[in-house]
Amino acid sequence: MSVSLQSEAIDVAAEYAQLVGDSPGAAVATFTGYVRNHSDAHAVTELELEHYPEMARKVLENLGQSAAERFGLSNWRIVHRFGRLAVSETIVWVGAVADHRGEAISACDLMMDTLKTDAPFWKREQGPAGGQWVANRDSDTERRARWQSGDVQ
Amino acid sequence: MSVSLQSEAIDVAAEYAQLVGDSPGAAVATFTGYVRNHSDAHAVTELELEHYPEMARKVLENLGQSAAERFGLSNWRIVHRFGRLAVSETIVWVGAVADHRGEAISACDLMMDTLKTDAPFWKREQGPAGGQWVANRDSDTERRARWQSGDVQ
Amino acid sequence: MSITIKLFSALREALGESEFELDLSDVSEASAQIDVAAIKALLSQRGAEWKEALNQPNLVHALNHNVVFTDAAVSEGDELAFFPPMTGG
Amino acid sequence: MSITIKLFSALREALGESEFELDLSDVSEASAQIDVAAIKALLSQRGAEWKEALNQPNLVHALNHNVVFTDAAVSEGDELAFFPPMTGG
Repeated sequence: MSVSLQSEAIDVAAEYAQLVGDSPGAAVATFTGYVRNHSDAHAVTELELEHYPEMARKVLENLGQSAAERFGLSNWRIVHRFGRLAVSETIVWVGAVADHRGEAISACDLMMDTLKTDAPFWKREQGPAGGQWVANRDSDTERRARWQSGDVQ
Repeated sequence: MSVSLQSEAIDVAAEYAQLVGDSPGAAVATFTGYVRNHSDAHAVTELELEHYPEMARKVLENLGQSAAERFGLSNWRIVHRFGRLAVSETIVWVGAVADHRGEAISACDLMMDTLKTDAPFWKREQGPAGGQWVANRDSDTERRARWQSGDVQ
Repeated sequence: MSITIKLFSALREALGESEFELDLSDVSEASAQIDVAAIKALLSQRGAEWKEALNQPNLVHALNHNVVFTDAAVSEGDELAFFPPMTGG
Repeated sequence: MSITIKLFSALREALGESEFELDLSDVSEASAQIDVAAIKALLSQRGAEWKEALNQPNLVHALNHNVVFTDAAVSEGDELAFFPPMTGG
């Protein structure tokens, strides 16, 4: 039940082992996001992630707790990086432990959707033509709205 | 893009590393199922998983390929155990790699739902009162039906 | 003509058999096409346990590793399996 | 009365500042309550870039780490941040 904001690469195996512990629940879902080597239209050679530390921690803790209450999680973890990231490096990792698979998977889905639109991080892509701030996606806003509309249980 | 049926415990970290490889896609979702120490009404001390090997392999390969086509996966993996399993041991692991998070998460969700109702495995729980075959759940059949009805994209 | 019968889980346990060859020479001479329902009827003659086990409402039939309805036609060398609903994962 | 202003991402870059104290003594004497809209109006007087940056349609305002509308009241010691829509994850 914790959040990490870090500049170091995410050790997915270590995070998983710590999330699950010695006596795992029945169902564990995880999601990992990586830096892609391309954006919609151009190549990406490096990503820079700016963040608002105090607010980011608060938002991520709140959304982990919301997901835990909504889906009855016995454990959860959100790790988000900041700073300079090379192509193929980890950006974000979320994990959820629940009694049933639907709850664990939906919790990861919710945490990622909410994180994308509510957590104060901003991506700047470095490419052949220089740096460029990434624009937010309408599809992210729509995915976020599903959780309020009752489209998803 | 492969299936493993095995009696040995699932090495989640090794499976993850092999699924992702050297140049990961943008989005990786995983699900792990463990043996619970309780069923609906009674304690469980051990689980025995019977399976129909040739059919299980075929069903799991088909459902991995279906998920890959439906969600444009660049890689997927399904590992399912058989034989005697102690409490807290792994039963099943699925992983999906896609370009976007929604596809990777939905693919894991679909693979698990389909696997539960379509793959020929049968659980027998060992408890204080002896062994007992696990009955299938209506909720599993309902979750499975979502993927045909268009409730889930 | 003969086929392979496989039984799994509670069915295997109740009937005390997991796999056997079923000779259909007599039946195949009598009727042009044999389906899963005919095999169930034939096996049900083996006794009360067989009749009960093979006529439970949730019984699943898999012919050559594909789940089928009882009207599926059976051919020489086929593998026909009977089992309760799956509970893996 | 003074508050802390923080700017992030493209806004920080366009305006060349990331954090500063904003003295509101004059304004707070004139009006009983100061809201986010009033701070935006005040900062917009700093020049054309400020006016443009602070009036873009998607601007997000966070008061003490909570996203707020422009009618949120601002108090002594508050931290008010302006930034474009988030793009993490």
